[in-house]
Amino acid sequence: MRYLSLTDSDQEAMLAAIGVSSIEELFADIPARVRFDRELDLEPALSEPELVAHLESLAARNVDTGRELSFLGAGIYDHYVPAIVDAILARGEFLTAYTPYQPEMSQGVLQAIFEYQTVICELTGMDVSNASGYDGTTVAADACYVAKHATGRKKVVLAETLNPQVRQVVKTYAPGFGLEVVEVPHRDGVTDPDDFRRAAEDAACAIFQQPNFFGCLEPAPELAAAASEAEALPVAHVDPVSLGVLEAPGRYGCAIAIGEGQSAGNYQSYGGPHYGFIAMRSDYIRRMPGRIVGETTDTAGERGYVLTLQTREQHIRREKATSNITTNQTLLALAGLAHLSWLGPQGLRELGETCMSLAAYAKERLGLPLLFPEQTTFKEFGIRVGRPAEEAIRAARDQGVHPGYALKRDYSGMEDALLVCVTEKRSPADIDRLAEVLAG
Amino acid sequence: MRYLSLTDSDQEAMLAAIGVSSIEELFADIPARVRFDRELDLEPALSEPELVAHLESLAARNVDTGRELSFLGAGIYDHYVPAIVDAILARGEFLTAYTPYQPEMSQGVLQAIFEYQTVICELTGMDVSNASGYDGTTVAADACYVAKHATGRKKVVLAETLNPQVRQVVKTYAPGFGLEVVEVPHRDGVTDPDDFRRAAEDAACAIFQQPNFFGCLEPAPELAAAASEAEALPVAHVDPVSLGVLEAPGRYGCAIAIGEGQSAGNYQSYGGPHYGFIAMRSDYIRRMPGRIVGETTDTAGERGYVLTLQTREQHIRREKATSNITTNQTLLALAGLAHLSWLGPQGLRELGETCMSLAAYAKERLGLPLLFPEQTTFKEFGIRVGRPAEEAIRAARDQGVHPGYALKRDYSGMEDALLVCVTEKRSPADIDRLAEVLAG
Amino acid sequence: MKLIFEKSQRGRRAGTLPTYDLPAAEVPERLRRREPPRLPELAEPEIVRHFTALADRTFGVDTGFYPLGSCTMKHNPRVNERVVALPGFRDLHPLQEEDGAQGALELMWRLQEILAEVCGLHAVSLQPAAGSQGELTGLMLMRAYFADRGEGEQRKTVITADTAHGTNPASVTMAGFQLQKAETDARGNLDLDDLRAKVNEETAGLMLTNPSTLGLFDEQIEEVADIFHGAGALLYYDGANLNAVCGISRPGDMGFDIVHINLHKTFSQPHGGGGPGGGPIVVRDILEPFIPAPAVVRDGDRFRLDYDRPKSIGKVRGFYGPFGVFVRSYAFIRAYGPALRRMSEVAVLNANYMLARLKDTYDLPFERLCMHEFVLSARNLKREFGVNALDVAKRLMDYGFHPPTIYFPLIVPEALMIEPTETEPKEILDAFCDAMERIAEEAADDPKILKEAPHRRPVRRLDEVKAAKRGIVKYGFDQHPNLVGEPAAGEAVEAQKGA
Amino acid sequence: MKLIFEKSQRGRRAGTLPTYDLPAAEVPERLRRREPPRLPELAEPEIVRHFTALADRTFGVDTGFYPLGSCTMKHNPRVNERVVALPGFRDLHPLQEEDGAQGALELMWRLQEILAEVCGLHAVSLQPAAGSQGELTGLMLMRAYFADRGEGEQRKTVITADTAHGTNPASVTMAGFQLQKAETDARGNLDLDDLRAKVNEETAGLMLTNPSTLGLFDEQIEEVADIFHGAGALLYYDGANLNAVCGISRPGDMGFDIVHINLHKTFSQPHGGGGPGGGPIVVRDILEPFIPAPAVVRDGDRFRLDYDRPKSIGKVRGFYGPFGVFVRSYAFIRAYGPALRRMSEVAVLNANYMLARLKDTYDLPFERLCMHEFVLSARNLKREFGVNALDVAKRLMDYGFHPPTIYFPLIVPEALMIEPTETEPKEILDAFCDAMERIAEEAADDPKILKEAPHRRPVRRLDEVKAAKRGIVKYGFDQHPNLVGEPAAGEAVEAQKGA
Ligand SMILES: Cc1ncc(COP(=O)(O)O)c(C=O)c1O
Ligand SMILES: Cc1ncc(COP(=O)(O)O)c(C=O)c1O
Repeated sequence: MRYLSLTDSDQEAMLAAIGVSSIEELFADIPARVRFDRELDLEPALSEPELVAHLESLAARNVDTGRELSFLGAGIYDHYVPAIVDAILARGEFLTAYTPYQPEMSQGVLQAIFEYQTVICELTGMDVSNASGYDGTTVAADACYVAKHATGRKKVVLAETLNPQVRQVVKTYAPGFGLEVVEVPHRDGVTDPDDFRRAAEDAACAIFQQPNFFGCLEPAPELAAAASEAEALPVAHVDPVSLGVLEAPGRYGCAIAIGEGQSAGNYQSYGGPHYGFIAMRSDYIRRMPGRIVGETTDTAGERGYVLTLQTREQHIRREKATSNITTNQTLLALAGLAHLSWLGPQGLRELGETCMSLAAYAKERLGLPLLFPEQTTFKEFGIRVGRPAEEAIRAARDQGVHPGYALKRDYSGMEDALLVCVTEKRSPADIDRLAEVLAG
Repeated sequence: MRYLSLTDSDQEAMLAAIGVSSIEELFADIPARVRFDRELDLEPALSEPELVAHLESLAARNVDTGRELSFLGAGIYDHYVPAIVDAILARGEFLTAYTPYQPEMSQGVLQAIFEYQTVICELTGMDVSNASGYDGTTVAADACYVAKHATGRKKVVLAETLNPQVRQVVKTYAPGFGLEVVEVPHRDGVTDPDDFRRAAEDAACAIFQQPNFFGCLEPAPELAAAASEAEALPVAHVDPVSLGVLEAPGRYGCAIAIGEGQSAGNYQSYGGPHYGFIAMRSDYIRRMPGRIVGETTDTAGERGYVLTLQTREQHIRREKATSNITTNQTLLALAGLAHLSWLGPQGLRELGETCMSLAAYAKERLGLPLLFPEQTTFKEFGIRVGRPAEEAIRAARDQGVHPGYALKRDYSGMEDALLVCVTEKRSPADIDRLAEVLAG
Repeated sequence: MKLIFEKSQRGRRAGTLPTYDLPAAEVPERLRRREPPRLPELAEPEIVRHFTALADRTFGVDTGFYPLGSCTMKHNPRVNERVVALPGFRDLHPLQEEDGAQGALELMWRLQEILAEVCGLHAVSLQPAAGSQGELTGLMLMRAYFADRGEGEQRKTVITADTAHGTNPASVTMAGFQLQKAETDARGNLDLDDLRAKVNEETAGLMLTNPSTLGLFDEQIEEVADIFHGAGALLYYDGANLNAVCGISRPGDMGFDIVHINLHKTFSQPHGGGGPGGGPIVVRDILEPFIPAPAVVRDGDRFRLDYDRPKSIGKVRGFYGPFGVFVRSYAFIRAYGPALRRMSEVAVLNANYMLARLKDTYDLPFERLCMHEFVLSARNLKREFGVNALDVAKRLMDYGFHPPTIYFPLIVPEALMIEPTETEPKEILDAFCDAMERIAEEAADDPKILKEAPHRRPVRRLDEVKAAKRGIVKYGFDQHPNLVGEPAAGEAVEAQKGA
Repeated sequence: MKLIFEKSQRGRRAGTLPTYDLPAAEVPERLRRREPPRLPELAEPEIVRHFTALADRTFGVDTGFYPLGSCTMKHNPRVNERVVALPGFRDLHPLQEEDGAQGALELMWRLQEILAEVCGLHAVSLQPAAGSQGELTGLMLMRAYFADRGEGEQRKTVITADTAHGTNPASVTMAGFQLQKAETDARGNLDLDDLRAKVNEETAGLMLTNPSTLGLFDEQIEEVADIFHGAGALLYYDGANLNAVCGISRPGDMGFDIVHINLHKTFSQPHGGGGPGGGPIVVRDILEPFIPAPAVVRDGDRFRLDYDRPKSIGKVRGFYGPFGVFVRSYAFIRAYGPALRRMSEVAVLNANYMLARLKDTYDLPFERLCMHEFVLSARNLKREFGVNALDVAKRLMDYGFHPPTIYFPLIVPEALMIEPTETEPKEILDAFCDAMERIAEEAADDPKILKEAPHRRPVRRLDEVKAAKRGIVKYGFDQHPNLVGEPAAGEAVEAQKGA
C-alpha cells in the first residue's frame, strides 16, 4: 500500500521483537464476539490516477462559480482568493502540523496565530481574539455561552435579520446551555432599536448582524446601545471584508464581535471548512472559548509564543471549561491572515468600496423592485422578480447565470424575492448580463 | 506596484544617500539619443483578479487533454503526473533558488541533482549524467558535439526513425559544429543494422531511437554494434518510461544515451519547459556538457555535494567549453526524480507493461491496417485510416476524440497514416471509444 | 523573528483589485469606519518570505516523526490536496441548486455509506466540525431521544471514564447533562463494579473511547454495553482512536449507539496547525430521526439534501459540514478500499513494536499489548533523577522528533502517550526508540541537559507562566510591551500537552 | 543527510497504476530489460519528507536576499504559478490542432509583440530555451544572414568583450565562428580604439551586454554600433541585463540587431534551482527571414504557426519553446503594463543605493553610478588581511544572505558582483550592507572567522577540489566510496561563482 512503508521483513522482525507470531495475536484483547469477521464492504482500492479520474468525474457534476455566472452569496462569498494564500497553505509544515502544544516545535504557527489574533482585533476593535472557531454559526453559540456566564442570565436575543443558519445553530445549542432564544422581527429589512432593547431585557446577550442577512446596514450603534441599556451584552456578527468601510463593533459599544471568516481568504468549498472568528473586550477573556496564543520569552530571554490562558480549556478545566473545542480551524484562519495581509488597510477599504459601488450599479441596472428600497446595502440586496423565485432561478440558470438566493427558504412573504450578491469578481458587464437574463 | 516595496520616503532617503535628486539622474550615463522617450506601448496593468480572469479566458480557448480524449503522443505524452510532483515543485526553496554556485547554501538542490544523475545512470546503464539539458532535441546536438571531439570525425548519422524534431535540431546545430548530417532511411518502420553500419563509416556518432518515432522497437543491440563496428559512437535516444521493460542502452554497447524527460514527471505544457537527459560512459566525462554534481566532504569531514568538473564549462573554459549551457532544466529534472522515485523499479516496469498491453489491445480493437504490421511496438503505433489523415482527425475531434498525429507532416507516403499513442491514463473503454469514432 | 506588523511600512501593499469606472457608493456617516484597521502593509515578496520563515519554524509530519498520542499524526497524501482543489469542489457555492451539486452530494452520500460500514451502524450526519462537536451533537441526540421517549427530565447524567479526554466532560456540561466519572480497573478496563453502582434510571449514557486513551481495548466492552443498555441508557463512542480498529472491530458491534469519527485523525485530513477537522457522527437506527438536518439522501440515481426531519435536533454548523474535509477523507479511504483493515493492523503493529522496545526503559502502567498507541510513565526517571515527562519531551526535540502527548491521560503520572501511526517506517520507530533510550541514559548521567532542553530549536524553553500572567494576546503596535527585560515567572506546571 | 537510495527498502513503493484486465504484451527477449534499474523504493510519506528536507537545505529568493549578480534573482509572483497550472495550458499537447490551441497561440503572439516593443525591434522567436541558446541562435542568424548575402565565407569572427559572460565565447565557438576579444577602457566602456583596430570585413558581429557585466551602461554605444555597422557587421545584445533598461533605453535604439532576453531574469520565471529559463530572440527586420520556424503569426482574429519560412535556420528546440515560461512572463508583464519602466527604475535605484553605502568599504573599480548591479572588489581586504572574495561570500551566509556572484567579471580581481533587483525593500538592502561592513571589520579583527566560514549552514565549507579529483557523480550503492575518511584535497581555486 502506497502510504505504508512496512515490508515483509520489517513485519517479521517487529513481530519477533514483540514476541507474537502474527498480527492477529496483537488483537487478542478484543473479545471474540466483537471482532469483525468479514472484509469491509467497500469498493475496491483505486490507484492514484484512477482516484483522480474518479474525483474529477464527481467534480465535473458540480456547477461551480467558474462555470456559471453566479450572484449567490447569503453567507458564503465568491471573493478573489489571492495566489499567495494557496502557496502559503501548501507549505507542508503548516499543512501537517497540529495544535502547537509544544511551542518550541511550533513557533511559526504560534506567531501566525498571534498575528491572526491581532488582525481580528484590529478589524473588530476588540481586545482579544481566539485562534478561530468552527464557523460563523458556532461562534454565535460560543458568544451566548460566554454571555450566559458573564451575566448569569438565561435568555439570548437574536435579530431576525441575523443569518438564518446562525440562528438555527444557536437554537440547537441553547437547550444544553439552559438558554431561551428570542427573535426580534425586522422592520423594513432592519432591526428597530426599541424592539431590540425591549427584547434584551433580562437577556445575556443580543446579537445582530452588520451588514445583515438582507445586505442592509443596520443602525448598529443604536442596536448596541439598546442592548447595553438592557444590560445584555451587545454582540455584532460582521463580515470581515466590510470592515474597511464599516465601523468596528468595538468602536460602537459591542462587547463581542463574531463572524464567518470565509470571505477573507477561503474558497466557497460547498460550505466548508472555513473559520469563525470571535473577539471580545478583555473583560471576558477568561470566558473565551478555544485556543489563545500569547507572547512570552524563553530561558535565554528571547521573545516567543505559546498557547496561553489554558485554564479556560477542556483539557485542564474539563467539565468547567469555557468550551469543548479542541481542533479548530487554524489553517483557514491562516488563509485569512494571508488574505488580509495581502489586502492591507488600503486594499480592504477599496474592496468594500468596490463591492458597494457594484451593488449600487446592479440595483439600478436590474431595474426591478427592491425588497427594501429604503435601506443602504453593502454587497447584497433583495429584489422582487415578480414570479416565484425558483422559477426565476431556473430560467436564469438555463442561460448560465445564477441570479441569487431565494429568500423564501428562510422568510415568509418573500415568494418572489431574490438576494443578489456582487463581489469584486463580478464586473459591470457581468451585471449587465444578469439584468438581461432577469429581464428576458 | 504590488511586487515593489519602495515607498516614497524610502525613495527620498535612498536618492539622498546616493547624492542625486531624482531617479532620472541615475540614467545620466545613457546617451540622450538612445534614451527611450515615450511610454512603453503595452496594455494597461491588470490587478491580480483581472490577470487570472484574462489568463483563464486564454486557457479556455485551448482544448487540453482533459477536455478531449486524446491519443496524441509523438514525443510528448500524457502520462499521469503524481500529486507529490506538484507538491515538491511548489516548495518555494526549490522554485526560487538558482544554480547552486555556493554549495553551502544549496545542499538540498545539489543532493537532488546527484540523485537525479544516479537515477538517469540507473535507467540508461551509463556512468555519468549531467544535471539536465534543455530538451530531447538539444541533447542530441550535445551528443554530436561530444562525439565530434571524442572522435575527431566530421559526420553524424541519424536514423530516419529518430524523432523528426530531434533531427531538425541536429541539422540546425551541425553547420556551426562543422558536422555533416546523414540520415538512414527506415525499412518497414525500423532501421536496418547494415544500412546503419554503412552510414556510420567515418561518422562521429550514429543516433537511433528506441522505441522509435513510429513506436516500433528497433533492433537496438544490433544498431549499437553496427555503429561500434564503424567506430562511431552509438547513441540511443530513449523514452525514460520504457526503461523498466526495455534494456538499458549501456547494456547493449551504447556510448551515450539521451532522451526527452517529459514523460517522466512533466506535464505536456504545449511542449515545454521539459528536460532533456544525457548520460554517457565515463570515457567522455570531460566532454560532458552542462552541470555535474559530485560528492565531497566539508572541512569538518561531513559529506556534501558541489558542482564539479567545472573546467569543462563556459564560465571557466569559455570558448573551449564543452557547451555554452548555463541555465538548464533543474526543476523539471527534479520532477523527473520525484516521479521515478514514486514509481520505483516495480512501478516503472508496470507502467511499461501497462502501456504495451493497452497498445496491443488498441491495435486489435481499432481493426484498421497497421502501418508496420511486422513490428513490435511500445506505447505508440501507426495505423492507416484509409482517407487523408487530417480528415480523420477533424471528424474524430468533432466527436471529442483526438485520434493521433498525422505522420504525413514528417514522412512522405503516409497521407492516411496516424500515429496513435496510449498511456496508462487511457482505459480500454477509452480505446473502445476511439475505435467507435474511427469506424464511424 | 519579527512580527508581520513590525515589517510593515505605510504605503506598501501586495493586493490589487479591479477598478471599475463606477460612482463611489456612500456609507452613512455614522456607520463609516473612522480609523483604518492596522493591517500589515507589505509588498508580495516580503509576505511570501514572512510566511516561508514561519513555516520553517514549524514542525509538521512532513518534517519528521510526530507521535503525538491520541492525535493520529499520519502522513497526509498529496493526491488529496490535488483533488480538493478541483474547481468543481473548491468553487462550489453551498447554496447551488441540487442539480448543480450532484457530484458533491454523491461524494457525501458515499462517504456516509462508508462510515456506516466502518462503524457497523446505520445513519450518518457529516455536519459536526470536529470531534468535540461530534460529541456535543451526540449528546444532543441523547437528549432528543430521551425527550421523545418522555424520559427527558429523568435522564440527567452522563458517565465518562477517568481516562477520558477533556472534551468529554466539557461536552457533557455544554449539552446540559451532569457528569459522573467512572473508574479504570487494574487492567486498564472500565471497573464494572463501579459502573454497576453508578448506572441507573437517571443515566442517559456513557461516553467512552475504545481503545481507551491508554491505548487499551476494553476487554469487557460487552458487559459495559449490557450495563448501560440494561438501564435504558445509550453508549457514545469517542472515535478519536478509531485508527486502531478499522475492519477489526466495529463500534456498533461493540454495542455503541452513537459514534463520532475524527476525519482529521483516522482519515487523514491534514491537521493544519490546529484544524480544520471533521467530526461526523454515526448512529444506530433508533437515533436516526434526531440527527442534524439536512441529511444527504439518495433517490434512485439522484442525490439530495433532506430537510424534512421533524425530530431533528437542528443544525450544529453552517450548511452540510466541512466539505473539503470530506473530499480528502473520501479520497483517502478509496485509496485503501477494503484493505483499510491493513491500515489499522500496521498502526497497531507499529505501536506494539515501540512498546516492546521501550517498556524496560520507561515504566509501563498496564502490562498488556497495546492497540495503536501506548502510554508510558517517566515516573522512574523522576524518582531517580528528578527529571520529568516534560524534560523528556523537550529533549526529544533535540533529537529531531516531535514529543509525544504528555501528562495525559490524567490517571498515569508523568505520562508519555505515544502514537506512531501506520505511515512510519521501522527505521524511524527505531531511531525514536534509540533517542528515548539515550535520553534515559542522559537523565542518569547529565540531567541538566534534559532540564535545559531544547538546545537545538529556534527558541529555548518558553516561559508559559509568564505568558499567562502577562496576557499579551495581540500586538500592541507602538504600545507593545517588551517582555524581554521582565523576569522569568517560574516553573511550568505539569499540564497536558497534546491529545 | 541520507541519499534517497540510502532510505530505500526493497518492496516499498509509492506509485500505483491502474490495472486493466488485459493480456500481457511481450517484449522480445533480446530487447527486454534484464536487471531492473535501482530506482528509489519508498512509500509516499518518506518521499515527501525526503524532498521537504532537501528543500529545507536549499536557499531561495523565498528564503531571503539573493543578490547573485547577473542572475536577477527577483521575487517570483505566486499568481504566475497559479495561471501556469490552468489545465488549458498545463495539459495542452503541443501537436494539438491550431483551432484547439488558439489561447496558447494568442498568448505567444502577445508576448512576441511585447518583447518587440520592449527591445525596439521587429520580429521575435520564442524558441530558444535559455539565454545561451538565444546567443547561439542569434549567431546562427548571423551566419545565415551573411550566407544569404554571399559573405558566408568571409565573415569569420565574432567579437566579445573582455567582460563578457562565458556563454558568449562558448556560443561563438559552437556557432562555428572565431572569437576575438575586445577590451574595456578605463571608464568601463568598450575601448573604441581597440575595436576600430579589430573590426573589419571579416567581422560578423559583436556580442555585448549593455549595461555590461560591470553594471555600467556603455556611454559610447552609438559609436560602437557605428563601427560595426560601418564594417557591415551586426550587433548582438546579450539581454541578461535587460532588467536595467526596460522602458528606459531599448537595444534596438542603441543599434543592436539581435537581442536575447532571459525570461527567467527580467520577466521572473522562477529559477528552479538552475532552470528552466527562456531565451527568446528579438531581431531587426533584415534578420526576420532567418529566425527559427515555426513563428506565431496572426491572421485577423486567428493565430497560427507559420512553418513556411524558406530561409529559416531551422529549429533549435522542440516545438515552440518553453511555453510554461511564456505564461509566467506574460502574466508578469501584464501585472506592470507600461509601468514596466518602474521595475527598471527601482532596480537601478536599489543598486545605486547599495553602491553608495558600500563603496567606501570595498574597492570600486570604476567610479561611476551603476545600473541595476555593480561590481566591487575585495582586493583591499585581500591585500590588507589576506581575506578574499570567497571568504567574504562564505561569511555572508552566516548573516543569512546568499552571496553575490564572485570572481566575475574576470577583469576585476576579487570581484563581488551585487544585483539586488527591484523587489527588495530598503530594510533588506540596509541589513545586507550592514553585514558587508561588519565583515570588513571582522576581516581586520578576526580573519579566521571569515576563512572558516560558513559556520551556520548545514555543512561547513566544502572541498571542491576533492570533488573534482574523486569524480563521484552518482551513488554507487554497495560500492559507494566513503569520502569521509579521505584527506582534504587542498585550497579551492578562485573561480567564478554565479552569473
Ligand atoms: C480522545 C479524544 N477525544 C476527543 C477529541 C476531540 O476531538 P477534536 O479535536 O476533533 O475536537 C480528541 C482530540 O483532540 C481526543 O484525543
Ligand atoms: C551576462 C550573461 N549572459 C548570458 C547568460 C546566459 O543565460 P542563460 O543562463 O539563460 O543561458 C547569463 C546568465 O547565466 C549572463 O549572466
